[in-house]
Amino acid sequence: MSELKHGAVAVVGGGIGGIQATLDLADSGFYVYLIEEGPAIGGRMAQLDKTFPTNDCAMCMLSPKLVEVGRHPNVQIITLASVEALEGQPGNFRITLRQRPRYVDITRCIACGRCIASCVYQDAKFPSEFDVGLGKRKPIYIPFPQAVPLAAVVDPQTCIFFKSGRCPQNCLQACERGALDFTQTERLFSLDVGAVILAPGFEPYDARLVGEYGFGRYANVLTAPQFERLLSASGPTMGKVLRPSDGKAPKKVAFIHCVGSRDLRHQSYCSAVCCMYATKEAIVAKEHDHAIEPTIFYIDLRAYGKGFESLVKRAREEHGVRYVRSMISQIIEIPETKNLLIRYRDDSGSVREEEFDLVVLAVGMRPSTKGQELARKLSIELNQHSFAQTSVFSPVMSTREGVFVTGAFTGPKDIPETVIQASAAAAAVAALLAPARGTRTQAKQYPEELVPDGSPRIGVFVCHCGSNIAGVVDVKAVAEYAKTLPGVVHAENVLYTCSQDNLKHMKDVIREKKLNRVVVASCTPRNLAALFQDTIREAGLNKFLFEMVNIREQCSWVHSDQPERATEKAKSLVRMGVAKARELKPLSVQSVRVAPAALVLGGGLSGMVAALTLADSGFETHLVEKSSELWRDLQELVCIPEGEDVQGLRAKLLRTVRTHPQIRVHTNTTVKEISGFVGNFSSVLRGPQGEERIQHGVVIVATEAYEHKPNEYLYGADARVLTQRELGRALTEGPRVRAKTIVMIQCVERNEKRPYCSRICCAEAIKNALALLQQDPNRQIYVLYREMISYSFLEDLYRRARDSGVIFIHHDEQSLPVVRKENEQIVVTVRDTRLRQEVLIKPDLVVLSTGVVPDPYNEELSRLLKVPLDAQGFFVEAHIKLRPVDCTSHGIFLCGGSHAPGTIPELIAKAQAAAGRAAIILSKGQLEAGGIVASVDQEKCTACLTCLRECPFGAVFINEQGLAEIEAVKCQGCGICAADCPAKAIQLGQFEDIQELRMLEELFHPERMSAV
Amino acid sequence: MTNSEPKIVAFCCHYCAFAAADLAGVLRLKYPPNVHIIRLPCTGKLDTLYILKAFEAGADGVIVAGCLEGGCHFISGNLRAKKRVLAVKGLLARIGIAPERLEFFNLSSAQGDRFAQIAREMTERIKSLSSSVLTPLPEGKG
Amino acid sequence: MEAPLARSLEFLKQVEAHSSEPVRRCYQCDRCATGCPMVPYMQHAPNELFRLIQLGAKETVLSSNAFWFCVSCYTCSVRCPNDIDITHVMDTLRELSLREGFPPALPQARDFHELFLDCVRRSGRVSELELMARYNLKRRKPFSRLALGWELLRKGRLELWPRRVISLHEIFAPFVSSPSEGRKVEGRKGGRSQ
Amino acid sequence: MRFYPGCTLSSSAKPYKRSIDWVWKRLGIEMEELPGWTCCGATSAHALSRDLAYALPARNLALAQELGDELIVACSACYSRLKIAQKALENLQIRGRVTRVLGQSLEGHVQIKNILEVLSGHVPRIQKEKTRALEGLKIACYYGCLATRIPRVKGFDDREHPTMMERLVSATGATALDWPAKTSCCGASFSVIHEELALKMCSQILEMARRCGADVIVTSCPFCQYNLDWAQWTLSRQDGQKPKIPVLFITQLVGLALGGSEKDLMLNSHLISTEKITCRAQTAEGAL
Ligand SMILES: Cc1cc2nc3c(=O)[nH]c(=O)nc-3n(C[C@H](O)[C@H](O)[C@H](O)COP(=O)(O)OP(=O)(O)OC[C@H]3O[C@@H](n4cnc5c(N)ncnc54)[C@H](O)[C@@H]3O)c2cc1C
Ligand SMILES: Cc1cc2nc3c(=O)[nH]c(=O)nc-3n(C[C@H](O)[C@H](O)[C@H](O)COP(=O)(O)OP(=O)(O)OC[C@H]3O[C@@H](n4cnc5c(N)ncnc54)[C@H](O)[C@@H]3O)c2cc1C
Ligand code: SF4
Ligand code: SF4
Ligand code: SF4
Ligand code: SF4
Ligand code: SF4
Ligand code: SF4
Ligand code: SF4
Ligand code: SF4
Repeated sequence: MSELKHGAVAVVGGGIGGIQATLDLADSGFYVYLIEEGPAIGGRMAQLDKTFPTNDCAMCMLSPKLVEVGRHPNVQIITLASVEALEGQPGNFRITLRQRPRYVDITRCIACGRCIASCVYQDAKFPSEFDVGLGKRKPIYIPFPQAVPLAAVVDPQTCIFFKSGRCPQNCLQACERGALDFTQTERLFSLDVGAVILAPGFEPYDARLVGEYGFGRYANVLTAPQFERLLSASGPTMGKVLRPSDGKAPKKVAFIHCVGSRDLRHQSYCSAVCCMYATKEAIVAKEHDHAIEPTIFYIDLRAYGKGFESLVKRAREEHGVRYVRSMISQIIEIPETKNLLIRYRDDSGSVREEEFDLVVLAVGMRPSTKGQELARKLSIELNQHSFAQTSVFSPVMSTREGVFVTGAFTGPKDIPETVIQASAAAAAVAALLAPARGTRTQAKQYPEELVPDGSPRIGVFVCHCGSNIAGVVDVKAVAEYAKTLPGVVHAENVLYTCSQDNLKHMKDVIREKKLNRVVVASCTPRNLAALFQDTIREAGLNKFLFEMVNIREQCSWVHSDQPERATEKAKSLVRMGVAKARELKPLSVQSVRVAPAALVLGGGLSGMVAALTLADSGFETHLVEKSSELWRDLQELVCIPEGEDVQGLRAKLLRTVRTHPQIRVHTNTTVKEISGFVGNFSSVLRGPQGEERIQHGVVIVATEAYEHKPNEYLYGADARVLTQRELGRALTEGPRVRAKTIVMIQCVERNEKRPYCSRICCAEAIKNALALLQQDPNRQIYVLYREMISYSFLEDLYRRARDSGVIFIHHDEQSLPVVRKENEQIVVTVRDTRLRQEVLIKPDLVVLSTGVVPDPYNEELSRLLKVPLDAQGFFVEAHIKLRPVDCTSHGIFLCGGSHAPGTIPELIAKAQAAAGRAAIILSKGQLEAGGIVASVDQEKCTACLTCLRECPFGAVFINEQGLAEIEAVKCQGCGICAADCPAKAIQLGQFEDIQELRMLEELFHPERMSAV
Repeated sequence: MTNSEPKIVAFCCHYCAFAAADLAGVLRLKYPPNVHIIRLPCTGKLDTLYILKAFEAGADGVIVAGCLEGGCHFISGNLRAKKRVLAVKGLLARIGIAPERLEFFNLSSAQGDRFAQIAREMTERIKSLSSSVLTPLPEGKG
Repeated sequence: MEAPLARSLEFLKQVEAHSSEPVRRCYQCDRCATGCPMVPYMQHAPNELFRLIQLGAKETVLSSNAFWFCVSCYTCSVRCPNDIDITHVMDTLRELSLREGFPPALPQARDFHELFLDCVRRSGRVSELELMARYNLKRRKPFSRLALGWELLRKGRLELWPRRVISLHEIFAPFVSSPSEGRKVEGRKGGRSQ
Repeated sequence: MRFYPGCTLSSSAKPYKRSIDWVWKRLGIEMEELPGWTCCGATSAHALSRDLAYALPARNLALAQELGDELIVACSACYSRLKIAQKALENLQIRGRVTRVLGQSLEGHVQIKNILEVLSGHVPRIQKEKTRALEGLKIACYYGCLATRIPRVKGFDDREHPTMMERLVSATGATALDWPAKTSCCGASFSVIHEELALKMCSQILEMARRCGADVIVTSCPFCQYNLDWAQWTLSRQDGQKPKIPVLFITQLVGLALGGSEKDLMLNSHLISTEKITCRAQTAEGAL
């Protein structure tokens, strides 16, 4: 193998998985080609309305990421592209792409939509992919309002020009930017990359194949992805829940689970997300329209992830969502009303018929066809369900070296799991390509910053945006008016401010006229502010001496019916912008050196994986374990999926960790003290050799979770009652288990105090049961459960257990099993919900699945690290969806059982992800601090500690003088402290009080214009 | 005021309400031009002083719009802001300004439609109040 | 009802052996019950029978009326996510129940089927007229459906003289005996113990 | 092509047989009756004896296998039993047991086809050669439960939403309704042993057809035809009022379109009068 390694990476698939992997890699010194089949990135998440378990807006979370990828200097997005071939070896691949023409030059298109409005098709006629067929689009369209790249695209399948060659091409004429180019052709080209990450995601199961539910025939039967669009405020009905048949608001809405999943006629595995998204959709529907009465029909309610259980509880208790444990055989459409008749069984066992106004099918996830094609082209193997083949111990590695896989392509999973895997894949790539880090990225060079001297010299650029602004607002008048404002030394109209020639012109004007502030009145700052800031920086100005006024989205586009008033408003907005600009100050950004080492707390599986990933990426890592041995826990863990050799893995992992030159293992050691902040922590370790102080840039918490020790069911009182782990130990080391009849009880002592699902015990019970039957197939094993949590491919294992004769009996949360002793015979009774009757079992052995509790030691750790625990004692992540392994405090990362319980592959991915996230910081060498951050005026601070209390990020500390001070590196710039400070001692850069107040004054009293 | 439309200031969080206002534009929704948006990094930055200043300077109404509950980019800024708005409402009542002139809204960045609706509703609401910002003190109302 | 005691898997194995269907695989989703048109008349919905079979409650299962009320519409079978041919299991249970001497919940159904098969045995095909006549006699209601019979006859929809194709005695011999010879399995074999 | 008529086609389903013969002749389709065929065992063999339920169809399959590879079946129950047995015989154990009884090898493969499959191959001709336009006639196609629901066997049409008959109906110019009860069970196996339940099941189907505005129901199954016909006849003797929907065999409808007479197609043999259709067909003749 050649030694050459490329510092560039190809990420295939622009869903949330691909996006996260891209950002992680681009932030840690690699150049990324993000290859997307469709016309825009965003994937399925972009189509969602809200997301469980927090039910926050999908687009609010995703859109900033889209923008970030879109303008990242180390990322090139290649849309409408597919992979043709991959040659070479890890570190040195050549990837060949085929890119379909867009017929629109994205560097020119400004997404004004004029082409669309003037297309010969007066009405949108073709089903919109984004709205899953519920909405319509034209042959030329913008995929969705927040799309990145934000540009029109022509669909040659429906465009008349391509179909018949005879179209007046109104679109072409309408475009003022000359962005349309019907001569574009398909392009075949190759790129050199060191590694490849595949994230082609999933497809919803085709509900048409489940004929008994009438999807495609019954107007009011929708799929869940369609319902997401119906709920979305930017969807086809603007977020109103309306029936397709008659546009009326439905009252009774049914959700049917497992459509196409857990079904040998369709897909045998569980799709892992539909239980939760149905609950989410039911709540959101109810929030949209109180009259809606949602009913959910299900088999098992798989609420196994962090925060899931409480969402279901809220749905039940606060929103009145009705849950019915009964599957639906078929739907009948009532001919007159187009209502839908459903037969189900109620709690008493009677079959009932009920009419619903709307039915939503919770369709499962299947591997995308495009993904399967990709796998074929790249010769990577797929598993029996056609998802990417991975192994338990390397959950993000494909069967081809140097090619990694992530997200829903590896199996059904939700967004947090996808994000974790994406970070894990990025970490694995970073480790593989460590020597090439930084070889393909370039730091931009800027001229020395001029120090603004004296009074403001403001330049105002008023954009026409073709006719987008100028068609409504009298931009000339606005520019003329701007010239009259105090401090303005230059004002002009520009046709397209964002065009390359204008940017150059802007720099010239700044230099010529010695401008020291710039105001651009154009479109939203959310998209282009960074571009303009960069431009003025190139001209030697501090990038914070810039203000952007939105006269397009928030003026011309919403007031096109009142052009005069729109012009007036544009003037007011410019006046406010200029007022703020007069008060702008340059803000400095300092570089802070990063201590290039990591501290990993906890030497279990997670800790070891995290340490190895970091060490392989070239960073010194301290692995701290409080007990005498690494990965003790595993000795009790026998049965893991598909019987892989865990002990073998353990031995190998131990060897690698112990001999790795970059890892220092500290056993019998605890942390006594941690101080400092991201990039510069200083900790004292207390070990057998006494105390030692280490410097490190990041912390990874990888502490454990324990099996809960119960008090019920004769545990401790009778030797024939064991926990699953104890059984596991007995199965491997102890004398042969003799019992013939065995009862396993799930969710033991899962109650108000421990209300969450521990995620792993159902699978553990299944595996232990199979192991028991392997020893003696004539055993009788009864598993008493509330919900079988065998999500994703574990469903196959669950079926295998049933096929082997294990009998699973469901009971309600209200009627828990009873275990008692009758003359030395153990007797278990349980009320079988299906029989609606008590069942009696006389076992020789009772095994309790008691679930997982966090390490009590977490509390101390939480105090040391100043990071919060949740009510159950697990660590809280920064954002449950998008930053699942980050802590709210910068520089601290979470993995292992103590963050949330998980199976071995899940925990490995999480450990790699935490390491990858940590490596981003370490790889930088320097951290930028400052800019839009808060600072305390020491003169004014009265040490009331309000800011200390209110800062959500722990950025405030009390200095030697006893006064508040803010750690710029930690401050996120929210301004909460500034608003709360009673002494008005805190100011937030770029949003200082004086700046805000000046804007208010000038909005209403232009005549009072302060003579500054 | 010469203009018949009441003047309204909308303090919008960069991550949600401001983005929603952008979306309203992208969707070409219409709302009265009397609503002027001031962008904040988070409604948590909203100083009660700004609200008072807005009224003092001549605003007829003030909208404060932050993320949905639980959706704040900075964890709790919107909750803080809501508290402050409630407090200021109390204050307004005491100094004789109808507290209805100030309102806190939660919305997501996907709710362009809702933003336009809020702008319209607030305009209507304020029009229906007496034309002067200063209303008689509660006692005077009888 | 007394709590059924979870017993051995013997009965489960017996049903599975006779039907070649994986009764154990059922995960109690209820689809068979919610799709079955006859479930309101059944003492046990198909999945309840399955659970009882899993628990070894042979007596309860074989004396249930459920399989007698099954109309063999195959709705349950084609909708079962675990790919169990439930209808066939219902047939199996009916056969086992008769074989073990449990009184049929719908004796007329048993009679009808026996007479039907007897027709086939003797002549290779079924004559509807003959079958109806013998059935009415057997049910001791010789004149029921007279009006209908007349109407059908009048419209030319009954064949008066059955054609005898072939005797199928050899094929039948191993499986079912003629009603005139008495039931092949008489009385209860092995009593009611489970 | 060998034809397996099944027992009912010579008695209660005579009109089916007649109309098949007429239409086949009209379209020039060659089809010979399977010589020596015997009853498939429906509806009783499977109710009492597992192996008999395989052996009876197997005997016919054995006959067919010697004569050619296609066996056309008209009755849904026969079709279902033959298909089920054929599938079961893939199991070597079952095949062993059945072979022993029959004393015949069952190695060959017979392609069992539903009569609808044959007929639908002639849709373009029906469309072209029809002499009567049945425009405006609203028809509910009723497949019943057995025709499409054969476990683990890919049937001749979509299991939940078959459309073959609809295509035939459209070819005749009549309107095929989309209605939700087309594969519901009519309870035919209970019409003798439990009249009351069978009536109940039929009325639900009839009610749905009525609500969807059906003028006629067409079916391809003798049991379905008889049962729905009989149920309406019986019910009308009880209440005497509900509008009655004639229930035709699909071949009768196709025959009508192709110019068959009432007598050719035995349209006068139904319990519920088919007068309203024959009248219409006559007027349509003039119109065409
Ligand atoms: C109805 C519904 C609701 C849901 N709700 C939630 C929720 O509330 N919370 C939650 O956590 N999860 C939810 N999910 C799950 C969530 O959508 C997925 O976890 C997530 O989208 C997976 O992301 P991904 O990046 O792996 O795949 P995707 O989002 O599928 O993205 C894959 C991307 O790759 C592109 N692509 C595909 N093939 C190729 C190729 N060959 N070359 C180039 N590009 C390619 C696709 O165009 C797409 O852009 C929901 C799912 C559904 C169906
Ligand atoms: C009851 C139970 C059953 C499970 N069954 C399965 C199963 O069948 N299949 C499966 O795939 N997964 C299973 N898991 C989940 C999981 O895969 C394993 O538990 C896995 O070994 C956990 O690895 P870990 O690194 O997260 O935690 P651990 O292996 O527990 O490692 C944590 C380590 O941190 C140390 N530590 C804790 N606090 C500190 C501190 N402050 N300073 C220094 N060191 C500290 C501890 O001593 C420990 O060695 C199960 C988990 C539990 C609890
Ligand atoms: S070429 Fe014609 S059909 Fe195609 S997008 Fe332009 S105007 Fe529309
Ligand atoms: S008219 Fe031109 S600039 Fe506007 S969206 Fe269309 S292609 Fe883009
Ligand atoms: S059990 Fe699995 S497949 Fe079924 S709805 Fe829940 S998550 Fe989806
Ligand atoms: S900068 Fe001007 S031209 Fe460019 S998109 Fe914004 S408004 Fe349009
Ligand atoms: S046993 Fe464990 S995994 Fe299963 S439902 Fe209960 S807590 Fe969840
Ligand atoms: S601005 Fe926000 S993050 Fe920064 S110190 Fe103040 S409260 Fe903390
Ligand atoms: S449909 Fe199948 S899996 Fe579901 S309850 Fe019935 S037998 Fe069991
Ligand atoms: S075949 Fe029998 S058990 Fe199954 S749905 Fe039909 S009547 Fe019910």
